[in-house]
Amino acid sequence: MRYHTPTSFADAATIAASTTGTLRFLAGGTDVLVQMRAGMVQPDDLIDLKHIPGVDQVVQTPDGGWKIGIAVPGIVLGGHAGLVADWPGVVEGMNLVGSTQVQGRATLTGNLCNGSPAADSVPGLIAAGATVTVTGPVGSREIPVEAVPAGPGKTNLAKGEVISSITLPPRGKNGGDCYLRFIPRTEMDIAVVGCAVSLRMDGDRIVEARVALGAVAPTVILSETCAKAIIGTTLDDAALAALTKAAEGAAKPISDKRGTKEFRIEVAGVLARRAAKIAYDRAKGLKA
Amino acid sequence: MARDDVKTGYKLIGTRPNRPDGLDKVTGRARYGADFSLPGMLHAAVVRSPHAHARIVKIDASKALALDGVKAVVTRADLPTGLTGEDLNLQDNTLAGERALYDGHAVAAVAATSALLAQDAARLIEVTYEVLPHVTDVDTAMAPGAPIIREGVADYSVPEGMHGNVARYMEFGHGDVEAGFAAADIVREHTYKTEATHQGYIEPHACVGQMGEDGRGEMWVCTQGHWYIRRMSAAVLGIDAANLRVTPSEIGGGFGGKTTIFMEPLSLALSRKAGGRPVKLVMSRSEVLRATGPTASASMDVKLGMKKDGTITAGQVFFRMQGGAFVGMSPIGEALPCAFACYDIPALKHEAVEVIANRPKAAAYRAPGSPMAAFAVESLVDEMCRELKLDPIEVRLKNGATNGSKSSYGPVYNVIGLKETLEAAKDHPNYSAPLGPNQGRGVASGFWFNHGGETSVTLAVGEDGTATVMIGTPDIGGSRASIGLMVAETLGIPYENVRVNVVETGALGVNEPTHGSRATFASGKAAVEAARQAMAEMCRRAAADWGIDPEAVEWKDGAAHPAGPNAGKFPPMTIGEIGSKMGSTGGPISGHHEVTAEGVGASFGTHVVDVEVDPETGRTTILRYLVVQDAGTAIHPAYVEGQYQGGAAQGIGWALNEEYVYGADGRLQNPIFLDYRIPVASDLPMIDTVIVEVPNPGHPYGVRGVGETGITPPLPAVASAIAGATGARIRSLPCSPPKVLAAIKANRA
Amino acid sequence: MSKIHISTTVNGDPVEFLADPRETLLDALRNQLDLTGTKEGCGTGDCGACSVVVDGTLVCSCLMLAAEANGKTVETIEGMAGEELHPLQRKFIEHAALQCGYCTPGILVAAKALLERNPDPTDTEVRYWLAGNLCRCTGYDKIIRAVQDAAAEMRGAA
Amino acid sequence: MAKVHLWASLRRFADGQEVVEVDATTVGQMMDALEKAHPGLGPAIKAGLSVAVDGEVIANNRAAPVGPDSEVFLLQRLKGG
Repeated sequence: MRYHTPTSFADAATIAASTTGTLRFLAGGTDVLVQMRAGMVQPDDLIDLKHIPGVDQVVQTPDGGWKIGIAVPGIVLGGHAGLVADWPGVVEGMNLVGSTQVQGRATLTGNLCNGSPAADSVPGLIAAGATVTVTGPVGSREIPVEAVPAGPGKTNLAKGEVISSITLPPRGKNGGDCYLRFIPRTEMDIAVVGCAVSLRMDGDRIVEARVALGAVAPTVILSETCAKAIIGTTLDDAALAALTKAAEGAAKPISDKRGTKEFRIEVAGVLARRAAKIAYDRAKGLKA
Repeated sequence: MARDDVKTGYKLIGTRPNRPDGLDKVTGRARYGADFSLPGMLHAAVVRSPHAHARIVKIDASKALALDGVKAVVTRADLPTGLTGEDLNLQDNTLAGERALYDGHAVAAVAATSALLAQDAARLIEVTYEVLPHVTDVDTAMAPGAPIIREGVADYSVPEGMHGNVARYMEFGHGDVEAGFAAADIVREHTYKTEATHQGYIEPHACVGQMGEDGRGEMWVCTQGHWYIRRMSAAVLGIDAANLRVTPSEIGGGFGGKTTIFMEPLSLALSRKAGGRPVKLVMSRSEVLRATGPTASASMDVKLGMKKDGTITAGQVFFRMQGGAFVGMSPIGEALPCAFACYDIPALKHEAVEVIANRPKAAAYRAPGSPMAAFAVESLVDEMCRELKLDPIEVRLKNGATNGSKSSYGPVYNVIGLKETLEAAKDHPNYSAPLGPNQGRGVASGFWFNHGGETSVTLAVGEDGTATVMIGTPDIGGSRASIGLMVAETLGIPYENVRVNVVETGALGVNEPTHGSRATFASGKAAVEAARQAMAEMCRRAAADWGIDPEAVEWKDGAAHPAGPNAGKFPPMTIGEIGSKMGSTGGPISGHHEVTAEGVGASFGTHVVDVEVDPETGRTTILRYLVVQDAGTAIHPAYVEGQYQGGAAQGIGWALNEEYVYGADGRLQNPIFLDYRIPVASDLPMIDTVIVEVPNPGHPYGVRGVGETGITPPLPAVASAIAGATGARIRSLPCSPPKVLAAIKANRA
Repeated sequence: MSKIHISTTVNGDPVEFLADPRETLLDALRNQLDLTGTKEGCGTGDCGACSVVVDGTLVCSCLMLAAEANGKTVETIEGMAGEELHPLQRKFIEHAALQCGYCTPGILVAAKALLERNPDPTDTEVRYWLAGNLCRCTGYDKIIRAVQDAAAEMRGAA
Repeated sequence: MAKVHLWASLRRFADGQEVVEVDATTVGQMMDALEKAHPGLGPAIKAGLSVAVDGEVIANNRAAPVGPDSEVFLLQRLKGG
């Protein structure tokens, strides 16, 4: 295995484009090293992106959003007061990934590129409307987060392409988000179901909403029907019931070692309801 | 109430001094199985079957051997033939013969100059398989038409006409069961299932083996019993046990799973083929989960008769237990006697079959068989208590075994503490704590026989009056401290002046492993006897010095004293004085005791657990947990509490989330701690403990052994608490959220 | 397969070694530097037995390549005690917070990192911080007590 | 004669008897006499048996005494984790 330490994304893309065997990028390494240890992946080339300047930075964009470097670990996001204030749902999703130790290494970008439908940080990013910058041999492009995963373990990135940053939009006023997941233990599990809700209020009424469901389909789902169920409402019982039904309808899960299809469908509704309430309270400035 | 506060007349027993190995263990200096390295050492890797059942057509290692740095490959063809019985079982499991019998079954091993190279080489060993039909579930294996996995391995006990996957059969009982059921007000009957779980010790199996051209070898290994490792490895390799010297490392947990061999002989076989270079073999976690001893999975029918006042009139069980693809590995012989061990019931019938399936060779796991049996019987007792609106502790007090009761399996209980644990549980504040919505309380009792076993201990008095004790039972949870306390108490010297060492196979007679809750009981008992021998010899030395009869000398407070006024007036001669001049008074002073330790005291415990269940997701949270158990005497109460708490935590894991999940392809789907979900710190509350002390008359200090019983009650107690919280009874472990949610919904409908 | 030259500081000492590019920091610590106090329990970041601190951050050394440690500072269990034991180490012995002791180095390293961030954690905070450190022997009860007792002593409130 | 109780599934190796009377003064003699009288019990005895003599469990000691009126129960050899 060749271990590369490029100092720019352009170089990283060039190396990636030139490889012929199995290639992996290394950010936090919390997935790649596990796969190597298990013998699932034996990379011929491993490109460590952490020598590229700026990858460990979180910076505010001119419009008030946030640009997050691809090697910023969860523990740094969790300790970033500005980010936590704007996007608590995004941060809590990331902070649910693995242990304290894993938080010291794991990154949003890695969690996204691992391509797992159960990735805890992805629903929050999608609900937030986050985008990623993709750098390839011939330049960069900006795509929404939901366009990255292609199915379990797969992404839509082309050969030679690498994500060079994640951008969260400006939170703006009267917004709130939340991510909840269901796991059998209290920690250390892969989500059986995950749900993120991001919304904006006008007074007591929801005027914008995005709802993302994890672990209930081959990729994280951005559900229009869930959003429609609560937009224009005060999140009263009828709206919550409609949201529950919409989430159950949107979920298209399978049964596997972590949960049954029926269980996932039902819990998708439960989590959507609970996450919406928390996001609603956060948008209203209530502590939750 | 800890024993510290109880007046016993003991100076040291019941105190909580620091353990002697504590310093090494908090500084990283303690050496575990994988921490040994030797000059010239090679590293090994094992090739494992990806199939649940397959004929091994061909093994081609030529590509692996062609790599620079690869020094040896071993397959079954390198092992001797002609073994029988359990020796053959061990050899068959060490390396597959004609067939791979489970996902993860070892097929070949390779040694190379680095671990990474050995893993590369293992991937280059080409094995051609012919896949055969498989079965992994215990009930499916018993179904008509199930593939017969091991034709002809059934032992003498199986009557003609039983299913071809039945390997052993057992039946016993007493009284007229039918009359008992007829006398009952209600008779209930259900089937309960438990999935296989793994001991889950955090240290993977590891060893370094070295074996030269002369057939003599050495091994450093993490094990609960190095004489077992020696005997089993020698048998598998066809060498004499005396040619093998086995040194135990510190051990990172065992819980029964390190009482046997899995891959250890391979390090020796590879070493021999690699010209005698030492070979280190360390399992990965997935190898541990796929190929080392899980416990059995069980399917159990239970029938009970109860009168309205709670009197149990009769009981009947039929257990089906699967212990892998090898005969003799399921704990039916333990589970059946444990089933009703807590009760005194006039009529009982016990029946069980061992079922062969394509799963790894089961090993002992903490009170083997007892947790499953308790789940079945204690769950049904609880169901009937709820139906009749009876207090579960009162019902157990009414029917519980007590001193002089004839046990459900034959012997008469001597002095036991079951009722004391029930009374203490009833009096504990947890039992009357108020419960909120969606909360429930479960109670269950549990039993373990405890074990004595082959034991050999030597004690040597030092020139400065200290004592060195050589024991053969590896210290997993503080037994060096407890044995040191007993020896110091016996000799009347400070705890700090006693050093207890776990020594290698060349230094003592044969010892059974640290299993069956026996280390503090049996090695402790033998150490006390050895100390008494040394004391007698020191009294003789003092007598000779004083010129009086040895009978006229007594030992107390660490010194020889003239016994009574007629013996003469001499100042006490301390162990230090005697030790300092032992060279001139007859030579070194030591004591030695070896015995198959009898006199074990049966162990009983009662647990009370409160849970809260999320009615929308079926997720269970443990709110409070209480363990009450009879220790006999708690030598070092902190480590007794630790055993109670650890057993409870393992039982909670078994009850809630731990399980072996096999796919339709017969492969283990969760061989990783991510998905084999043992409890993490945030899953548990503090675990309250009450140490009941009903001393065991069969031990000089009343020890019963405390290691195993604690894992038994949590399975039924948690399920019963969930039933209390939700009204839904889970009869198939684990009580995982999907199952609990489905049961809640079914109950509502 | 060519090896990579690594210069790093481990427990305050400068060290250099050659690493296979696939070699984890855990394997390098154990096999190249003879620092066997850091343990492997899973190799997948699920058990925490290999916990170390790299440039001030608590990580699993099994989830990091040795090559990534180049130029960094690494702290392991072997560096925890000075002339005296760290209060956590002492309290773990006193409270019988270890049985087999295999998870102990990782838990001590993790607990020390916690108390440096949060000198007065609640029991729940300790439990969640240590959720990635599996212990199969103790049921965690005595571990939590030992951490809290050490924290109290370190705050001078003991 | 000591009365040796066979567990139910052993009885078919002893002509269906539940209790076999044996002349023995030790556990070892008792086992040998049992096997001699009922060779079908051989495999069970070889697989390892413990006994309870007058209520007391003798895990593994051929020298343990058996009285002329002793009641003996055969048990599976037990160990543990």
